[in-house]
Amino acid sequence: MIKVIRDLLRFDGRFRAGFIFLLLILVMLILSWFSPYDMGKTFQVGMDKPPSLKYIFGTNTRGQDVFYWMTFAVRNSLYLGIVTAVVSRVIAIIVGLTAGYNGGLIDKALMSINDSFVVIPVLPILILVSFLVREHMSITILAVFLGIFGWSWDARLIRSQVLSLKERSFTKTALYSGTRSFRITMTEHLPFVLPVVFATTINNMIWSIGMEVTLGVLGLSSITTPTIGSTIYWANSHQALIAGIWWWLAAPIVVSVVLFLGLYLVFSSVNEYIDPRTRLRRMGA
Amino acid sequence: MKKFLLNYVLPRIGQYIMVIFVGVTVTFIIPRLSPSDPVQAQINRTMTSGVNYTPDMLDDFRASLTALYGLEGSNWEQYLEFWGRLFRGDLGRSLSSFPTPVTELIGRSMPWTLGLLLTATIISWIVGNLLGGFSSYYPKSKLLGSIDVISQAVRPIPYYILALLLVIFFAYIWPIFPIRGAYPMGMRPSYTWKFVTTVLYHSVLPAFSLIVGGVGGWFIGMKSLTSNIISEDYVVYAETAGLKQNKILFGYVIRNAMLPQITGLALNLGMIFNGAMILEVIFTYPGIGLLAYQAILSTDYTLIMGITIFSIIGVATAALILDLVYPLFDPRVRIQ
Amino acid sequence: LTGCQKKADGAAGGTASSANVQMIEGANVPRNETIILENPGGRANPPDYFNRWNGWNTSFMGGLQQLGLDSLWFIDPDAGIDGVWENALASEHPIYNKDFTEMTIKLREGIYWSDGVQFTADDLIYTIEIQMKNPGMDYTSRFNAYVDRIQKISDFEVKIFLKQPNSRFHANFLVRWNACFMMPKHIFEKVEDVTTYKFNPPVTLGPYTLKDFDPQGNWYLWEKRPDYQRTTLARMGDVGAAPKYAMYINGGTSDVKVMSAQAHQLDVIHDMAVEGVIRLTKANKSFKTWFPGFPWGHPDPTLVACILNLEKPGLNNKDVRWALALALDINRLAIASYRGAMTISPIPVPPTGMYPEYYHTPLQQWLSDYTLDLGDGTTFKPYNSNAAVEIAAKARDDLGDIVPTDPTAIKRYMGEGWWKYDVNAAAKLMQKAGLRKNSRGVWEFNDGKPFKMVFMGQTDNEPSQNRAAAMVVECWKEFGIDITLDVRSDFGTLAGTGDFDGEFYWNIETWGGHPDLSFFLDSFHSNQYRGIGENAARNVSRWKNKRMDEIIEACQKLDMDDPQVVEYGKEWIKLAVDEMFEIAVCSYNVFTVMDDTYWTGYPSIDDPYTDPVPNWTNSRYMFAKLRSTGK
Amino acid sequence: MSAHLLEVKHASKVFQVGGLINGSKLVAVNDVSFTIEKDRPEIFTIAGESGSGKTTLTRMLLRDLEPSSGDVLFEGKSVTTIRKRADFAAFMKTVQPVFQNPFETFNPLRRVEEYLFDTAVNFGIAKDRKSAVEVVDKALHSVGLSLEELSRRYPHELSGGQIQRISVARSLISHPSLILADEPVSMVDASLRMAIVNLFKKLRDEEGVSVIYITHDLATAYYISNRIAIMLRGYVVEMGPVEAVLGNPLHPYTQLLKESVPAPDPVDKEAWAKRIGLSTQEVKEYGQKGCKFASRCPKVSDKCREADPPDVEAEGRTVKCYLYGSAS
Amino acid sequence: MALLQVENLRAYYRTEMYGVSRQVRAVDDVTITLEPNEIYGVAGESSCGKTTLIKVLSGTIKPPLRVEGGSVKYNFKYGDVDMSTVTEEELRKNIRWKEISYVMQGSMSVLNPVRRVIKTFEDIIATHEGIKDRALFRERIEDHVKKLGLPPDVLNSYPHELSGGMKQRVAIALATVFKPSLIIADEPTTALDVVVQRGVLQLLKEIQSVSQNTVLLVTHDMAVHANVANKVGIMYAGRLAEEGPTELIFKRPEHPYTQHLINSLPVIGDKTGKSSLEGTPPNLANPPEGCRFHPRCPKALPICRSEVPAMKDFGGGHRAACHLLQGGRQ
Ligand SMILES: Nc1ncnc2c1ncn2[C@@H]1O[C@H](COP(=O)(O)OP(=O)(O)OP(=O)(O)O)[C@@H](O)[C@H]1O
Ligand SMILES: Nc1ncnc2c1ncn2[C@@H]1O[C@H](COP(=O)(O)OP(=O)(O)OP(=O)(O)O)[C@@H](O)[C@H]1O
Ligand SMILES: [Mg+2]
Ligand SMILES: [Mg+2]
Repeated sequence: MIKVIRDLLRFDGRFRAGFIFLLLILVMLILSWFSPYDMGKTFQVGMDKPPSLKYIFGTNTRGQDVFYWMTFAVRNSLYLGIVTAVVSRVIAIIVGLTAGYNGGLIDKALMSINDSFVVIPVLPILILVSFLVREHMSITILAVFLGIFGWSWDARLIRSQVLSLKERSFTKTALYSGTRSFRITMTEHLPFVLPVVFATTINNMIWSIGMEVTLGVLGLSSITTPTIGSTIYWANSHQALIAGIWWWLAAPIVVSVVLFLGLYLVFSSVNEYIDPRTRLRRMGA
Repeated sequence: MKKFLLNYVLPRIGQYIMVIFVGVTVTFIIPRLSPSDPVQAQINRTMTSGVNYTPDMLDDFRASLTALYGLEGSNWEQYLEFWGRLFRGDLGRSLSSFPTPVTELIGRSMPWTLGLLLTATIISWIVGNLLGGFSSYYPKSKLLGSIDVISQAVRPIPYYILALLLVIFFAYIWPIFPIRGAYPMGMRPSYTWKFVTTVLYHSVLPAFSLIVGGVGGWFIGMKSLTSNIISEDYVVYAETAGLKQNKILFGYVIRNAMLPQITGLALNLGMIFNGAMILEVIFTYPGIGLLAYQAILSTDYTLIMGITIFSIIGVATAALILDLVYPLFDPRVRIQ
Repeated sequence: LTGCQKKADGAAGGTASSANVQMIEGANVPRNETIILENPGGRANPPDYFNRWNGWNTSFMGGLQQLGLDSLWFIDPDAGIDGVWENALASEHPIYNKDFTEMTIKLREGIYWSDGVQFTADDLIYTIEIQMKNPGMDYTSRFNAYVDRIQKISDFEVKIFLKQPNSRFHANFLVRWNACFMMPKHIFEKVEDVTTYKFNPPVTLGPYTLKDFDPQGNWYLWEKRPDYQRTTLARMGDVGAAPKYAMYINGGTSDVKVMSAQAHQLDVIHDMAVEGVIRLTKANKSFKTWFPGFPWGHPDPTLVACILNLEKPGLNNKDVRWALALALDINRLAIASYRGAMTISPIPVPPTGMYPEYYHTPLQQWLSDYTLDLGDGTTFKPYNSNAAVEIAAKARDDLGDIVPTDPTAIKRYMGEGWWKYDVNAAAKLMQKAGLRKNSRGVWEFNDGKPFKMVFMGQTDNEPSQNRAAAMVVECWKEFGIDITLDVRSDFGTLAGTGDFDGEFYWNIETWGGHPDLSFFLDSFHSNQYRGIGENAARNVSRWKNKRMDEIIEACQKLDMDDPQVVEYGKEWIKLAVDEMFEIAVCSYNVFTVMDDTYWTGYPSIDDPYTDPVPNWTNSRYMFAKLRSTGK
Repeated sequence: MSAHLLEVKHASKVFQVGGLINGSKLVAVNDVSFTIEKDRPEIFTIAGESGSGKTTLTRMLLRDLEPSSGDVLFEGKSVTTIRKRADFAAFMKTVQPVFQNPFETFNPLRRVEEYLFDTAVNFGIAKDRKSAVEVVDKALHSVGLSLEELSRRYPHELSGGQIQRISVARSLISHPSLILADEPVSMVDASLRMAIVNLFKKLRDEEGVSVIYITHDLATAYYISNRIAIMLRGYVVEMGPVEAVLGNPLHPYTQLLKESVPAPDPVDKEAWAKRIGLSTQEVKEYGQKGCKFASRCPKVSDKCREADPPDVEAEGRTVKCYLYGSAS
Repeated sequence: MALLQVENLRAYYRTEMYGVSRQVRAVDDVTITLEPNEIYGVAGESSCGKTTLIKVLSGTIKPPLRVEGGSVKYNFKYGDVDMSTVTEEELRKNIRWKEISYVMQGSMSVLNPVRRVIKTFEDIIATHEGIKDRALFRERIEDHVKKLGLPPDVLNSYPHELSGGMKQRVAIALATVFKPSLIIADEPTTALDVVVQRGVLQLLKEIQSVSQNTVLLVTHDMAVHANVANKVGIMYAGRLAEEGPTELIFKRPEHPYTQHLINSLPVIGDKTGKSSLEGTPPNLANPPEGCRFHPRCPKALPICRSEVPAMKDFGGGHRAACHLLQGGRQ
């Protein structure tokens, strides 16, 4: 692991850039625990101060230090993205691998469920659900909900990969080595599927964070919790752009771009690194 | 042919029905779990429009609204009734715009959404796929390399901000496009050339925002798909045979990576129904998204449900049609 | 953003026609003969439904009620052109018999429908009777509850016999922001089902007729009637000089509204966050507001308050409610929600229109003397008569010189005093009420039961109010209340049935220009009390009080104009403050911005002839005063 | 217990092929029967043209595919009735495959030795990984390798010949009585081919393991096997001792096949260079009535086109042709 | 005049990934000459560099492959071409397919799976000549495939509808549409059964004898060379071990490796034990010093370990590189 990172840092400019980006985000994340301000409170600092050395991202109309607010926002949004990604990945992997490997009725049943999830539009359902859970709508609940709705497409991808993997000889070798099907999927197929899983993780995170933003813009997420969505909600409700407080909206842009560009650069170079094909090429097979 | 019907078409249609059944049922159940009751919502709406009621009058009002909305009877009865109406193509009446049928509201907004979003989605699909194909075919190109990074950088920008920035830049600071709407306030839709061009002009900015925001996703999908294909024998062979790069790129590389992207496109149509919300709100575009937004703000369940069901049926049908014509696209698709 | 606005002016404004007259693109009406107003209803759905008499109609704010319909009387939230209570279709105020069981209405002659048919008593009678007959219409239940029979005395005189005494029955025809409008009998009587009838195109009684509208519901274009002299507005001024056309449009998001206004494509913005107003008034002198500067907005005769559910444990105790009031920092609340541009009120009537004169000022002394027993043997005078001045000082920090320093100006614009922010006194009251702070610093009942609150704010077009709600939650959380903010669009629905703890909203509305409180007070009578689960109409706090019932009943026996009404009103206010059934905060400030570029003569605090808020029916009076700038 | 180790009884496999719309049936394996005796270990070669159903047949033997009709009995029990995992494990313990492409046999992302240990542990040959070392090493020794030189190696770090031998070693761990090797040498070089083929020979002679050897390389088939079956379009057209069948082929297809084997000697190229017609209608031929070779057969007669020829015993073998036996 | 002269060609794969650099010496110091109108067979074990050699000869050099030294010179009808200086454009326009065509290893998968076969023909012809008249074009292609004994309806098929042998023959048909001077066939018959292999090779041979061009045939199947090639080159680990007319190679193999190859070939009717060569082919990233065959050579001398043997000529075009050999006809 450390060797991989070292190699990539040394030899891959994209990875280096991405790594630095993620490091910045990590620093922000960590700073959130050392924030001098309580983000539940307003008017802690002067209003509408443009970015300066003292206030890197300026201050907002609510009298909050936008930088520190963003440290929390990143933390929460990232948490949302990661939980969603993990939940949906776990479901996608299990469903994809099971359906692909077992085939037959199991496959049919799982794919029907899968397809239902594919066609159900998430936003209206999410909004109805947010009416339902009311003040209990926390980031975790939202994340789990999005996770439950966000796996179907990836499961399909994984399944189609497994369908072809299962025809390859090494699967049969494993089978005739007496390996149980669960282990076959885990040890033989999972490594091939992981690059797909990784590649779609970013999509999934962008999607879930974007959903939260949409809910936030509509005011339906928990707006007292700092997230990228609630940042936009508050900036919007204070007409930040019109009022010329551009840094209030620039902050979430900068942070999301840095975060996702970092993830993209790192993931894509790690993916290249671990992708069986490149890995084989590198090892010279 | 008969085999094809029996082994492929019928099960696929069965699955289609199943999917719609599940989707519609979910859509029926969820609002009914909600604490907010549509009759109460309407009463509230009426009260805020300045009419003073006593609670007794409200009880009366309530009874008459319940009857009007068809909310009498047990949930089970309503559910059956709901299906009955659905089969007649009736999605009920909007609660906030009573007594207008939901289908009428959807029908009025749908052409706009379809026109704008379908076009923009298809354009961003085409552009994203082309760029993605190009970028894995010419991995050395600096230009494509930066497009790669830029497209990925734009992707996470919350759409709301992206669209707002575009409006501010291109309609306010440098006012070359209108600020909002699908056509100017005061103009009446008609089938004239002038109206059509006006509508096109008005759609440039929203479409552009969608395209800018949407290209990245297709780009990355295509890039990863084609990166497998460029090392396939038939591509190497075509190169060896001296085919022009364009020919190889389009006829060999992109063409073979197209299928999953086509499926993706079909499923993405769902976005047309819900992802458009922010867009239409910002641009005051008279489509389904704005309708849904209003439905949400006024807790108009029948309308929300109607839009959801419409979306489910729309996407499921798109996917069904696609699956049925799939064999025509790709000669390799077979059944076991 | 400044500096670029010049370019914006021409580009999107419209195209010049050959006669060098700016035409509104598409609409084909000259820009300088048209006033463009925001329809706060947004996109109308369905747009072609002009039957205002059904509860579900949502498209009436696109000019229909402002310009197309008319009723018997108007009451102005402000001073009015010709007094507060104006006779519109009626020629005199209502004439009641002694015991308020009969009401006689005399109608004005010479008023015509836009199709040339004269308005007569038949229309009035028809309007009442058809609604009584058709359940589900706006006034069905109210007319059925009171109207016994109607007697047509002449073509222009009607007598209504009531089932029970009601000194405020005329309120049904007294337009505050709307009322029961007259229906054209000659149109509706030909219709089979009046409840589903669209009334498209509407035959109007008001000064304008519908010229065109957007099938997508985004705009309505009204044209002045050539026979505007035959409408009630003609009396009020030179309607001939009024805009020939009025276009009500869906304004879009706040940002878009500001941008369109700067491009002079929108003459009257209904409301937005205060920042938009600051932006516009700074950018261009042509933008006018109700107050000439800070605090800009027009204070609606509506009171915004922290409404509490008195059925909930803890909240059913008046000491807790008082504690919550004292735990609110009005300074921060004002800055957070309106950047200080708030018109505060410690008492549950709005500090607007004529009300300060009737109630706020006379009660100052009483407020200052008001004393609370803190339960530990000490007492506390909660009133801070200097609150508005303090807020103004805070606002100056942020906004600078535009905030007045003169105490009289402040008093006129922002109200006077409010409750002290004193968490110690508040804590004592909590203890008095049987609560204690636990180890986490959170209030709980002495028996260990948690004291939790969910406080609702609203999502939709009122950002300022939600900003305030968030601040309320912040203050109370600081005080140690276990509270969460729940922002939702269906909060009203939940509050109606009592499924809530607290909300930041308005439930007290008054006539504005007239001191009579019956407009909201009647609904606080215990015979209208409803428990949790039932619809409580206006009294969502579910406050019951014997003395209050007596006051209400006494008022009902008085004529609306009887001076005694004000005295009862004061008594009620004292009772309400003592009980602190809800925490009154401020008036509902509507940040209406009016553009002087094409039209002038908008109402303002200096010429408060009507309410500028463009969705109010009263805003028709603007049309009697608006004049072209000649541009 | 039956004396037959393996008994294939009229096994057939039908596939649905072609486009969705105009698909057709394809009989990939058509009524194939043969047996392998328990106490007489042998190398049984299946050869024939590409696509004649050889792989399909082995897949049925491995229970990877279910026969459309007919049956495959292993030690007297039908393999299709194996349902329980334990039964399947017992079956796999005695029947093991060796695959064609050495680089596909093992997951490129896993170490090769893992498979050997897995096999040893899963089939209960060794209790755990530690005690499996000995078993694995022994198996590797029998193919001329050692655990030492293989440990921690990935497939791509080994040569094709090595992997193929490891693949054989893996199949030996569970002490099978039958090894199914589908073109085990087609991907390895001429010089390594002999090494693997010799290994099979050794297994049969020293360990008593029977091998079903599928190949296009008739020379090695002749070299090591006892019996051979020639397949054509799903049918076994000729089957018998390898010396008989290849030494003196009776079926016209076998004759063509033998004649087409290029002699590694540039002197007599004439026979090989004789122009032959190639079938162009592969898929269609599956559906055609009668003998599948009829369209190309130099000795074709009318009845060949009408009905399948019967299996005839002639000159110590079975041949599916009207030219021989009583049918002629 | 020779069609192709390759002198001391060295082509290496240089890879640099995450700090690990490797140099695979896939073609090392190879000198061969191809005459017009001959079939030159290249034999050798898997990964000894056969395909790499072909890549260089056909000018399809892509990183990580790099030509490190030596020269490749053609002498086409239309002019002389030095592959080290030729431009990509010229290659594409005048040489690819018009002068050199290529039947790739694993031609089974060279056809675009989503296009009908005719389309691939169309693509190639359109690139090099342009298609003016569609009907004429179709006629021409049909003619062409008919001549090769293929039914014209293969043109309307999708690749997956064709059998392996058929695809291989389509690949040959594709390679011969322009009657190029050199046809390079890389393992054209692997994975085919012997009957089909025979048919395919016969076809190739026939095309050669009709159009009198040169065929470079790569396969590790010695028996195929015996029957098809005029001249055979034996490669071992990136180097040419021996080269000569087919008869001589089979009758009198000089190099111990060639000897082993020829002797271990089984023959039908012969059941006597054949031995196999011990050891495995060397890793070209790190080839043995001296003669690359020495670790497996039964007759290795000490000198073999340190010195690269020189090519020795035995007359009649027969050459071999081995320290044991003296050169000249023994
Ligand atoms: N799963 C399948 N679905 C449809 N057809 C199949 C399937 N598997 C094999 N076939 C067809 O069955 C026929 C026999 O195939 P099989 O692989 O058994 O032949 P083979 O003798 O092993 O050929 P080769 O020598 O090329 O390996 C072929 O035409 C093949 O296309
Ligand atoms: N792209 C590449 N990068 C690095 N090394 C490579 C690459 N391609 C081939 N090689 C190495 O070059 C050597 C020669 O490969 P080449 O393909 O020329 O062999 P070959 O003789 O054609 O083998 P085969 O008979 O398997 O086709 C091999 O060791 C191979 O691993
Ligand atoms: Mg096979
Ligand atoms: Mg090769």
